Amino acid sequence: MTIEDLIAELQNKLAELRKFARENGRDVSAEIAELEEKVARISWGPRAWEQVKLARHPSRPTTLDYLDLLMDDFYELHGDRLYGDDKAIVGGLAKFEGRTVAVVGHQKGRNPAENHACRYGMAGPAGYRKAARIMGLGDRFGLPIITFIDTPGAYPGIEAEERNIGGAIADSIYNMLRLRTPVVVAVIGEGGSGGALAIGVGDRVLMLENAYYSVISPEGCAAILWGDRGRAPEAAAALRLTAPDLLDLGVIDEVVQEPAGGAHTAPKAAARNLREALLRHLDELRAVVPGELVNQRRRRFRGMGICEGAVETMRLRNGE
Amino acid sequence: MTIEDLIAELQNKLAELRKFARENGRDVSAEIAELEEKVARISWGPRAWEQVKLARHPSRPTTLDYLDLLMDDFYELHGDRLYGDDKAIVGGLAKFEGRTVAVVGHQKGRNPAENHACRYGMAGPAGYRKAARIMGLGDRFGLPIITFIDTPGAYPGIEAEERNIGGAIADSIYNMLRLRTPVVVAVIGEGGSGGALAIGVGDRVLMLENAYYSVISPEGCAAILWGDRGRAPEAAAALRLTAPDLLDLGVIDEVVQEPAGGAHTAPKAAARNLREALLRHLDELRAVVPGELVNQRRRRFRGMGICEGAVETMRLRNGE
Amino acid sequence: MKISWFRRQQYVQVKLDQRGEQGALWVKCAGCGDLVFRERVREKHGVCPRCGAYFFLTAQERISLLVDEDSFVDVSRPIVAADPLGFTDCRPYLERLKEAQDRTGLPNETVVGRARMGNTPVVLAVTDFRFIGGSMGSVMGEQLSCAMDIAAQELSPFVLVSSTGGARMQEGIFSLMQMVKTAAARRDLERACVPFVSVMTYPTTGGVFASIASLGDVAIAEKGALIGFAGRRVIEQTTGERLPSDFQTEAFAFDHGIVDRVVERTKLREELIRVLSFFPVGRSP
Amino acid sequence: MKISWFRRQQYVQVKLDQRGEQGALWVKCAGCGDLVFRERVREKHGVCPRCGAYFFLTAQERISLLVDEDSFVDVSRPIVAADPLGFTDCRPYLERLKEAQDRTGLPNETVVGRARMGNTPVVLAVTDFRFIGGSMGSVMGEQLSCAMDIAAQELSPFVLVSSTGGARMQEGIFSLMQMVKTAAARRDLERACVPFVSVMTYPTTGGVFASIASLGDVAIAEKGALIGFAGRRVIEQTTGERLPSDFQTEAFAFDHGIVDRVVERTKLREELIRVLSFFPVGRSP
Ligand SMILES: [Zn+2]
Ligand SMILES: [Zn+2]
Repeated sequence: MTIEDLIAELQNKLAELRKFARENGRDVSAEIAELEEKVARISWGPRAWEQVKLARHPSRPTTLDYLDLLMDDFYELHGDRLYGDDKAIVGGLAKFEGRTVAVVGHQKGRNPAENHACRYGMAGPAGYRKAARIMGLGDRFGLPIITFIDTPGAYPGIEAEERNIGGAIADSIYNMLRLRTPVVVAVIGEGGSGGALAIGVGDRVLMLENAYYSVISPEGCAAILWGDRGRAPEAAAALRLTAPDLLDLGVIDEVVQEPAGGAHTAPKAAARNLREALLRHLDELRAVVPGELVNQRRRRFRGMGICEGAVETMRLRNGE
Repeated sequence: MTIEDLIAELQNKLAELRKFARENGRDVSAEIAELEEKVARISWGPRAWEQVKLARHPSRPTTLDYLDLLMDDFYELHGDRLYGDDKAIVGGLAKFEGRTVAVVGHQKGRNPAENHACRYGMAGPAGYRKAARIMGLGDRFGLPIITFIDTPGAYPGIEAEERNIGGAIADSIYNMLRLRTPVVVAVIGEGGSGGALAIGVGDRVLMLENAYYSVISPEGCAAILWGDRGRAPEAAAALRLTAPDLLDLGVIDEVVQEPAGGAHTAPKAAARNLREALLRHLDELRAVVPGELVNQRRRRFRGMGICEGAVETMRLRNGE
Repeated sequence: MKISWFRRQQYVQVKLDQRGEQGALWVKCAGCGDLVFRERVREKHGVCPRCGAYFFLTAQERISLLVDEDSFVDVSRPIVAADPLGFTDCRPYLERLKEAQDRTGLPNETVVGRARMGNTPVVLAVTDFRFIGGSMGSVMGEQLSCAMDIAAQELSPFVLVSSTGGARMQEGIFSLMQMVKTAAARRDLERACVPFVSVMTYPTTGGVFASIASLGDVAIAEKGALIGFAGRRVIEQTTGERLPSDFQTEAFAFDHGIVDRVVERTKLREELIRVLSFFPVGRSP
Repeated sequence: MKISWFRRQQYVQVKLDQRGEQGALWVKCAGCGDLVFRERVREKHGVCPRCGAYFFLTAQERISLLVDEDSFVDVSRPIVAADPLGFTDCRPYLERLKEAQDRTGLPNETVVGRARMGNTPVVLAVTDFRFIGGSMGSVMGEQLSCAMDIAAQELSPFVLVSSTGGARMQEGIFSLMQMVKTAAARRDLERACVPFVSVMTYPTTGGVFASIASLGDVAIAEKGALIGFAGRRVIEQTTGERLPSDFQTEAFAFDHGIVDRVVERTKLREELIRVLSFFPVGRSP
């Protein structure tokens, strides 16, 4: 039975219950409420899952597509100066609304050959070290930094572990906490786990409407917790990984609208919305002095987390 | 004919010439002066070459030997956090005369198995990146830094080039110019080229009496300029690579005496002399404020070089 | 700043539950396959008296392995995991939490406290793998961050002993964000010029490895540790690569420059005392 | 500070000696083996009109390839190499120097000047391989350092085009020390927030590669460049390894993350104009 079938069945049951109550004058409101909540919970699964599928749509605009659409010029820089150049992360200098910015983003590729070369945006240590280098360059020259997140996660491979992918992600996070220029992050597609977060430490974090951002892929979560990768839709719903969810949870700052049907149906419209949002946030951040930017960014992330207190419930935000 | 034979022959010729002059009352002072200069030049070859051979003596104390003799405790740190741990460079924290210092040095190994594992002190990128990491650690905690130079040069290999050995050396030099704590360098054996200099950017540079320090190995120089590696003794003399030479040229600050016969004949005596010199220089440097240390170090090396001016002869030292 | 929390002190709240899995007199060693007397294993700090294999240590056992006797003062904040997503898979997250609390006797997976090691005051944080895989959610992030704040404020070295599978996925995005939160606290530690020694044990993986555990001034791997980012199965499935036999072992981490040193469990205390002796705590350069 | 030198300006002192090796009407291309008309090669900035192979460029040719017409003002310091060691191998160093000066018409291997590229003021430094292999001695160190000082002071981007075999071994230890000297000057450039673009051509090796050439904000390899630290022969002799066919080529450097971009000679000028357009010169962050 598919989830759609299950929902249909539950809704039939609801209708019957209501009819029964009407015809027999019995109070079944408790039963009805319970069923309605169940329907809501289950039907959120497909909706979240739809978002995940949209976020992964093969025609969805990539970082390079947005750079084409948003930037007047993009000068790509390559290499980590240590061992290699990882095509799963692109970066360089770009001209955005008349100003130079440093940009870094995951790149999935725009056709099968590119997908393969880019490993579908799954970056390794060389990618994150290139990213840190480019952000460092931006920082030295006082350039605002824009990052684009679009990865299923860091590449899981032997070589990645040999080259200390864990340390590379940690260093990239640590590096971003040190940057003295404004950093705006845009989650444009998949925001997969530590591999996404490694370039996600921003003063502002924006998300496209159909992007997702999660600690683990729905499939991975379903495999571990449900013992069945097929339960990914339910995991997707449970993880609250959609843009509206994350706005609600206070982890992102803004949801950038996409054209109906998703960004791939009208990339220019999506880019237009993104441009407006980036510009607005960069303008706001320009007013903040560098030292204060670093403090605010540190406090922002110091404040993230929700615990239950023995004495009180704490909702930790904005550095307490 | 060996150089020794040549010198003997020239000295015979000199004696004959003097006898001839005495017996015949002729003025041959010009010829004699020329011959004497030639003897001096040629006999410096074996002397410089003896130094090089002493610097390479298989029993010569290594960095770890000096750490054993000089430090109350040495806590070795490993790894570049990027890919590997290069045994040709050792480093860590050590206790020197009651204070913690950060130490880094080339390590040649003390027996054939170690020699092999250490590649005779020929470090690769992982070694220089470990060195930079350890010096950075020392800098963060305000610890003085002592480096020990003892390498024929950076390791020439495919993997070293793949991992950007050139960039690693450049970065190490650049990193040392940034350190805000006192840096004392001791050339204890071979000071071979860029691979030596990479950890040689100090506020003070000391050299053991029989160490050498050169832009290129005598053999390499002889091969290129004389077309014959066998002319290494002459190249050694021409390069002026001995400790007294370099003191004379103003490139090092002090020659540390070795026991007669060389450091390997009495390592403890050598270490005693080195300890005294290190301590004295560190004491002097402790008085300098961090920012001023950086400036002085930068000026020291900015001032190195001797050119011929179109208008004047400049001897550039100490920042002009 | 909730300074008040920092002042709160109480003696070890870590209680070792004697029932359940901890109850049996004998325990089977995964190393030699023998049944060994549990009390003997405990005396030897979780090292098999027959073959030397390591058992998991509870947070309490780990602490008593490392600190000067009776020197540990628990300064963990009085917080427990919330369920910010209302997460339910086969079981509700809150139920799993309750079960973990009952089984371990711990309010959560992280224990932090002031202690002494060879008479040096330190702030020590330990994670307990039995508690939902020692995974990092908001509580761990907060406990570690507060521990680093105390260390920074009191100029005491910070020692973190990790035993964790990574992220607490039931807390979703909040779990992920703890990677940045702990890194941000570590930044304050750096600014205060206070040393941080990261000890990685079996296992130190996923999001904890890719954040705070990798940011130590010195990184020490316990012998037998598992250290890495991605899981073996994920790597095999994604790449079809055959993993080398030493993959993600402590030797692998050492050979690849990821940790400074590998230390046997029984020598870990002496190692920490030794490394801490080198740092001139609180000296601002 | 010898500010006076910085003010000294004179028009290009680079003279192209028409005699000797530069004299012949025809020149043999190493790429296609054909004899090609030298003037045609020169017009095409040293690119073979038959096969596209690159000829060595003189410093003057390199400059005229890159800068806006008539914009180059030589600000090289009036210094020539000394012989601080009294170095003699088969020939005295001073004799080699004299020969190189006569053959190239250059006082030394380094030419630095103010110029414009796409109307952007820059400080440009170029090394000439014909002059004792473009090797770095005290003169190159001083010229490059002074060039960086001017760039820092005038907030003009610094562009270095290297063509060098490495150290000037006849100057011994002084040659080695130029690696630090140039890095020290580069530090001042960084502090002034002035961009530095390093262009590596055939060859950029040895001590120059292992110092200033590797310290650019952006690193560009000319197509056909040779980039590396150790010489091929030394590597083969030391290790017995067989070198891959692309070893130390510009593609090798790119694949191993050593340079940002690879650019054809004819597009180098446009490339530099483009990259410089991104830097907000002199803005102090
Ligand atoms: Zn056993
Ligand atoms: Zn041709």
